[in-house]
Amino acid sequence: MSARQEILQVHNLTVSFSNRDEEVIAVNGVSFTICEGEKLAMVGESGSGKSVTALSLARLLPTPPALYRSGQILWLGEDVLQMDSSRLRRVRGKGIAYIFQEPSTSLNPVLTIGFQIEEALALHRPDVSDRREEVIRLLREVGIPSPELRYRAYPHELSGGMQQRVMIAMALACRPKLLVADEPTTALDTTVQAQIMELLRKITAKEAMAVLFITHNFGLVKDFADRTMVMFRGKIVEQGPTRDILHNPSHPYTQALLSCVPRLGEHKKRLATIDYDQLELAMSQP
Amino acid sequence: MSSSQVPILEVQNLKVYFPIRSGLFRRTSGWIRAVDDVSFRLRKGTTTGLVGESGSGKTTIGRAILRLIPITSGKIFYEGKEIVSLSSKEFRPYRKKIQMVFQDPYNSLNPRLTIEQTIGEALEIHFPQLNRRQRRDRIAELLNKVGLKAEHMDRYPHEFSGGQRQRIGIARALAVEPDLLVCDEPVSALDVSVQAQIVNLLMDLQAELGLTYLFISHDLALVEHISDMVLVLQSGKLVEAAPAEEIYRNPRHPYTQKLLEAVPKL
Amino acid sequence: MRDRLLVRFFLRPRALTAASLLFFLYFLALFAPFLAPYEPSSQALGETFHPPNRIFWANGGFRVQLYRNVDPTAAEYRPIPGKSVPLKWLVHGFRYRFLGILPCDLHLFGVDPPVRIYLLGSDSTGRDVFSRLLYGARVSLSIGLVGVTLTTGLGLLVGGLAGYFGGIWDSLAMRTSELLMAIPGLYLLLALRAAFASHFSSDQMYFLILIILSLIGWSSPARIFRGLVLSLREMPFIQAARVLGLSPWRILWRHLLPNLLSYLFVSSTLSIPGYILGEAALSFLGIGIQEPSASWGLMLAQAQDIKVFALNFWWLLTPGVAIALTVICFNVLGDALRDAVDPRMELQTR
Amino acid sequence: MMTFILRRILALIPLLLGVTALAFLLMSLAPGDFLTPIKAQRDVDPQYIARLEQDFGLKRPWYIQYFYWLRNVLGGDFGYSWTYKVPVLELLWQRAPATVLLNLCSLLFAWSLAIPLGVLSAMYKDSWLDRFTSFVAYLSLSIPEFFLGLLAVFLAARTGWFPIGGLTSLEHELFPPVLRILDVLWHLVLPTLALGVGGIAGILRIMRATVLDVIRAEYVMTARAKGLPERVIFFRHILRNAISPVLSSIGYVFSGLLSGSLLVENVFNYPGLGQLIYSAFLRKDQFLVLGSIVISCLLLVLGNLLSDLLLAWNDPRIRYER
Amino acid sequence: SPGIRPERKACPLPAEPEVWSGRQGKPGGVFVDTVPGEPNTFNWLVSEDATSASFLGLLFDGLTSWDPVREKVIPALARSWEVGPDNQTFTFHLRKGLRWSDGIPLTADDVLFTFQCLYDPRYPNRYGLEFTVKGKPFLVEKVDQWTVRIRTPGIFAPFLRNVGDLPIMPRHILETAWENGTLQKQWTVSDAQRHPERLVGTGPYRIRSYRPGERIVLEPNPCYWKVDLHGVRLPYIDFLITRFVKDQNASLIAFASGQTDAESIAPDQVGWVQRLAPIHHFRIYDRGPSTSSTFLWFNQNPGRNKDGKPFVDPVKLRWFTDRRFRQAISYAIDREGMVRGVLFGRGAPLWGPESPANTKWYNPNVKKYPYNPSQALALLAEAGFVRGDDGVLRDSRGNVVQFTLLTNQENPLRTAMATVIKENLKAIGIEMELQFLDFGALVNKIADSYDYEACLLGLTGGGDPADGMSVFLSKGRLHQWYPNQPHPATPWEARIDELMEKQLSTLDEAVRKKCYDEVQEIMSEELPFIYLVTPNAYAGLKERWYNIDVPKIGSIVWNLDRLWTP
Ligand SMILES: Nc1ncnc2c1ncn2[C@@H]1O[C@H](COP(=O)(O)OP(=O)(O)OP(=O)(O)O)[C@@H](O)[C@H]1O
Ligand SMILES: Nc1ncnc2c1ncn2[C@@H]1O[C@H](COP(=O)(O)OP(=O)(O)OP(=O)(O)O)[C@@H](O)[C@H]1O
Ligand SMILES: [Mg+2]
Ligand SMILES: [Mg+2]
Repeated sequence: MSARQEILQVHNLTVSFSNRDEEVIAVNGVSFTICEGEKLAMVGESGSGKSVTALSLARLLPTPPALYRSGQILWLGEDVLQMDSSRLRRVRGKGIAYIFQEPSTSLNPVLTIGFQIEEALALHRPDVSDRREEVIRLLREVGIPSPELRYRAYPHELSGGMQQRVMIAMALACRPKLLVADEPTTALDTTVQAQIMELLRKITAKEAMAVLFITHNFGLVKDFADRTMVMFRGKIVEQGPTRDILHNPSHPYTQALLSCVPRLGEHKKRLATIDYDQLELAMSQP
Repeated sequence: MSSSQVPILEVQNLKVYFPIRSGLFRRTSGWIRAVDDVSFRLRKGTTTGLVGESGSGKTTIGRAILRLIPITSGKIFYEGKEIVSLSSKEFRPYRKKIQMVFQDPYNSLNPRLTIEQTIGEALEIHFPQLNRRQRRDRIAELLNKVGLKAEHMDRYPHEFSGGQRQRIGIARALAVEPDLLVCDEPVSALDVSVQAQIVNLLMDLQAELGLTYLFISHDLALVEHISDMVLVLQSGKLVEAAPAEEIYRNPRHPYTQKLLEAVPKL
Repeated sequence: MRDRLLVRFFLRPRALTAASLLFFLYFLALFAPFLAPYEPSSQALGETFHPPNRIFWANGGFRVQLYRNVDPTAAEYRPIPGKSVPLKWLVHGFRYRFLGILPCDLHLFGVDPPVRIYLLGSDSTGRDVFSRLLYGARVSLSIGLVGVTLTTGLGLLVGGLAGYFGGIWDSLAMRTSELLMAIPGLYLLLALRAAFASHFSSDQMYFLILIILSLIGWSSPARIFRGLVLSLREMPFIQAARVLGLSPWRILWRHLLPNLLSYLFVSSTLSIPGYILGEAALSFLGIGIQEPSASWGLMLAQAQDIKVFALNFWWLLTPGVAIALTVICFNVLGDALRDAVDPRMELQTR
Repeated sequence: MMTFILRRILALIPLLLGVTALAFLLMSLAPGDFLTPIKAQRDVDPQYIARLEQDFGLKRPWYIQYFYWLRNVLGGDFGYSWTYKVPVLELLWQRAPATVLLNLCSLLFAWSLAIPLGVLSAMYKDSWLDRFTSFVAYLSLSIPEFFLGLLAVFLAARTGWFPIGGLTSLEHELFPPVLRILDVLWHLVLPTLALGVGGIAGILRIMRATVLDVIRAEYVMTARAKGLPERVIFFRHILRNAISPVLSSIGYVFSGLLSGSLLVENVFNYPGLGQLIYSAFLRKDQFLVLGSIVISCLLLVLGNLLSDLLLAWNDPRIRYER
Repeated sequence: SPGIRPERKACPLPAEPEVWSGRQGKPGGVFVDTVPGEPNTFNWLVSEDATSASFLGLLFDGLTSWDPVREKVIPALARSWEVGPDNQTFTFHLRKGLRWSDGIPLTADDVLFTFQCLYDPRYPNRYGLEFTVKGKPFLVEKVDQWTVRIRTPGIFAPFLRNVGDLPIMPRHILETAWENGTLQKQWTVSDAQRHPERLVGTGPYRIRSYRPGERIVLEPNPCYWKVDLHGVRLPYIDFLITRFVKDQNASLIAFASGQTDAESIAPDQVGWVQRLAPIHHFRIYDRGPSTSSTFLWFNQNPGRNKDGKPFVDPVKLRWFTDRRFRQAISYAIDREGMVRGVLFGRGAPLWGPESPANTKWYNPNVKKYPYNPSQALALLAEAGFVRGDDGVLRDSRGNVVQFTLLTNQENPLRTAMATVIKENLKAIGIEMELQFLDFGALVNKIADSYDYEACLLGLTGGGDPADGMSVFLSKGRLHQWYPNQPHPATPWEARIDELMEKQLSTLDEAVRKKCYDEVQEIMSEELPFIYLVTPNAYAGLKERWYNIDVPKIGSIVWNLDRLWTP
């Protein structure tokens, strides 16, 4: 693992939001790295700062209200937070591509999916001569049946699972080095979720893409990620190989969180819950 | 749970169709068969899980039982009494017995009413004999029961987190002392940790009050945790109904198998 | 929630300014008889189109410059050098009822008759524009409030019931509103007024106009409220109320209405200017409030005479300033309210 | 789509019946009729008046008059204007182009100013530009349009920079074609301004609000994440989504065509429908009034249809079935 | 001015042209003026409004014409005429060689045709009163190609003047339409727009083009029957452009900014327009008092409506029918103040039906009621009214004196006067309500339902006493205070009836004048109409025009056929 090249290094990133009078720190001194082709998962409860961290990587948060308080985000050695807009645009899409949680709102409703993919293609791979052909190829690759017809379809004409496939195709169109998937399956059915995860696994393997996979579903983490980070209240409380985190969680929060996940095969059993007072107590005395 | 008990609710050949209108005169040109010939029984004091993928008709069944939508055909018996044919006035007493917990904790409480008003309203209707003091006491008791504090009574919904709101929703349903609770994906919008709290709460309440649940969810692992019986729904049709242990150990219908396979395992 | 809303709202300096200005204007209207030196209909045929008197400070008191009419055929006035009278406070003048109850003849300021003081000049029959402006404020400022109350009330009733109960009532209400919207509003107004005006005296005309405006106006709020109710009706908390067995009326009253209130409030504020401008437009066409009553619209309509511009009787345009000011204030207020309540709230066009 | 349009047109029939019946009723309620002014002239033979009353059918109850009118309309005959003794349709047809021209111009003017300004003030929310435009919007909302018109007329009269009314110069017929067009445009400037200014504020506000909304949308984030330049994001992704509410306002514009520009046409002595219909109303020239009401209903429905079609064209999610 | 000139096609001059002997001018020039509203038709049979009439005057001529400056009947299509000894037979001699504007000769047949149309029962028209005596039509016969004889069934004073009002119509154009019953649908505005050449007339101008809603352009009639001393055919003006404007205000703006050539100016506007005269080179003529009158009357109709309810509250009717009450009101009204305030000092109080402008018929000896509130109160006291300590006037039975005054809302001067009257009456303790209605509703009340108390209205006067028949006769339609009386209600009304009938049936001007003088005196004594003020009339005209001859009454540019500009 260490032999691989590190494409992204995040040092001590702190992001806050200012709302008129008060300032909320959403991400507090986060540091991590991602290597080429690595599949990294980020878990944590709702509001723990996962999305904010992810969006910060390509400086996608609108800057008021967000504020990058401190830290560095080194993309191939260059600080994203200091880039001018043209350099930044080259990082976005071509360097880091995104898939969001809600596919129905992430696609522009008034443009055909073909056009939206082609747009990315035209921007980042101008050398492709027959773009339409390439888009259809991509659509086929993500498993959309009869892509020639779907090329002209509008997002609302597709089901949620299809829409998410289109999002993946769009990300693929740029051939990014890093794919950030922010809860890509939360809005979907379990059966569809399984299909999408399968697709992601297949494609990242083929293209040798690094993936930052955000979720709160440990089941998916287990099957997908090489490495896992656990976020809690804006901080990364634990990170390491997925296997270790799942089977040997060292941090009390990770332990607590894992315990309240319902598992198959446990019939009529009370679920464990997190007692935050105890958790804080445990965290204050390492 | 012994199977000899009388079913508290029996649904026979329930059909709920929604018309598809089209053409010049908006004629009904077809039907969405949201629920198509579904029959099942709920036994008193047990939890029945209702699973199926999105759009399979789970919510529709729940709403049909509560008469929130008109049904196309079929019969529903509550403790042996047919309730579909009742007028809305005759149905009133059953409103006290069947209650519902909604999926979306953010929209299921009226933002303009305090918690006291929200829950008090239910009491006013079904326990008109209570005076204001008694009502407040009862509300405090209910809040305690769902793990909230009495002083939360005078607050407005937006002052609570999602999990807390879901508890209020449960308290409101419990206020009328129902026998049957239809829970339409009560925890889908919540975080795993909060989800665990709510599920535990529901199980505790069942133990304490002997409630019957129809628990709608698409999380099979969760359903396994809480249910005695599981009903599997596919595009409006009931494809499998069996005791929970049975279904998870030995799914018979291919659709059930597919659903189970898709659950990511830890 | 409500108090936070108010705080959020009053934190905006613009909104605060607008609110206090409006408060001030309504105050003026309420105390018009006390503040006005003359009755709004009191004429001075020898002093038509008198310019505003200059007021200056001398020997420890305000003094009012006097003018002479040098050319009656063009209403040209020149100050008479060295001639002035003292401005007096709390003088006795025409009789009126203070706040509509107490008989009284005290006025904030004035000069000794036969000299008259024109703070904002005089009009074509020598009436004091300032006094008329104050009295006119009563019409113009109240027509908005009352009109909006009537229209929104009617719209809420029709739209709310149509939306909640649906079915035949819904179709009936919506067809009626379409009918009203299909006839060009101005013409409907003309026709209604022509049909009923001859039974009313000019004082009653105010109410007639109000009733006509709201008869025409209810349809668009009704449609909006219907839409809102339709979407609210499907909200889980309304469903929950139904599951609890609440009666439809109670649901309407306790659950739907309060949730419409903020919209109601904002949209009312934003549509008040429409009434003020509507009255002005009606008066412009000669079918609004009538002489000798005063309203800003009527005064402005009378100032449309080209000689007002040509002879620089600028003071006759002050009602225009008053209208603009009020309308701006209401708009600022409405926008601020909307931002405070829900910035995404659907906007209405004029 | 055809069924959609057809349905709209079918829905028009009861509407037209209702509206025209209401119009007849109201006109009969109002005291006086077309002949009233003639009655006030001093050298008119009373027998003559009686004869005219007979001829015009004014002595019949309104519903009978309405019935006859309806029967004629079904035969394609909208009746004669009593004032002008000319078929109503001919009269309306003659005046319509000028009104449509004026309204189109003011729409164009209002849109071409309000849309960019609304967008800019949303993009640079709370900047001085935003403050300034909102101030201008408030101002334009608060000046009655007839008053604006009067100011404009006075300005024109004072300076001579613009003609003070009408649609063409006296020498219009003698001009070469290019000059003729310029002449008409020249005459349109002030009425367009007076009519358009009021519309700016409304559209500007809508535009600003929707752009603020759209800017926050996730697909804009997606577009940005693709690395698209801001300009492209703006024109391709924001504008088209934000324009929908403005398109839906077209419906109102059309329905307001007849009465909306009345005040302005009045002030500028503009040879459009507004003046014609207004005076027909005052004179109780029944058939002209009814004809114009029918036209205005048609315009309303047409406008709504147009805006629905435009909306559907702009936004594929909106289907015709509704 | 455009390079285009109208084609003054060489149509041969009539053998007997009217030779105009004034200052000779030179052809050319464009004359621009305005009219409020738009013509409704160019067919005199159906024409009702003033705007249409003003165009008909330019496009058509009658047998005679009226010179408003010299106030006499002058020859027109008829070069001369004779009156028979019975004072009922008139023989008109048409000018030889007259031609219609399309070049076709005009003969006695056209005159006969015109009368034929006039009396045709298929074509009801408003000329009934002007061309009948006691309901009987005139007898019209053709003597020869150039001579027409007309007999009136009785002596008819205004005959010669009325004949001038009747435009002679071209038989060759309209006969077919007359035959097939479509005469009323001829010569509509749309004919004028599409086929101006079909509107064939004898007047000084013909239609060149017509843009609806904007303007009408007239050009000289190439066959006109007037020439100047040098044999140049009139009119001189190349193009006569009339712009349609919404109202007086718009018209005035156009004139004051130098865009039109002529304008009549209201007294309150003179002040500022005068200032622009040097810039735009126009002159404002003071024509003295105008003929338009404003008056107020009380409803004295004792009748009852269909439900048996009296039109006027009997208590009030008692006041209104009391002459002293009416005189008191007249004394209480400050006419001087109205003139000073409302009319900018440019007007005069009016005491009787005719204003001084009508020099021929005006009677200066009518009774006058200068502003005098105490005189008013004295008269009221005499009539039993009492003014209490609270300042309120009550009648002898203790009824508070109050009533509602109607007027039409379209006229700002009138509404201003109404407010003045309200203030004036307040000063003597009478509370008067005002109600402003649109003209239609107002006329409905005063002419149909009689459901009103008092009304303020005006009439443009200035004509012949014959024009006032419907007003003064007790059975008249416009005898507003109590119209259509079966029998005269009062002795003085009976006397007026008698005088009016008498003046109508004599051709002796002196007798007529005497009768009418007495009518005026009775009116001012009895005050059924309380006359208020008459504004002065002003006319603005561009200085570049010559041969201007401004009359006291009527259109300022009545002689458009000889205006010219260097
Ligand atoms: N635009 C914003 N303005 C203010 N606060 C924000 C904004 N966006 C996020 N936050 C705050 O930042 C914190 C982290 O939010 P974030 O969206 O990263 O959570 P998350 O871990 O992605 O949660 P979830 O699992 O629900 O998506 C939250 O407390 C949230 O309230
Ligand atoms: N009011 C309605 N009108 C028309 N069709 C409806 C209506 N309500 C539901 N349906 C249709 O009925 C079917 C079943 O819907 P239902 O909401 O019961 O599904 P569900 O199983 O609850 O799905 P989810 O898991 O997404 O909540 C769907 O196809 C839906 O489109
Ligand atoms: Mg997130
Ligand atoms: Mg559901």
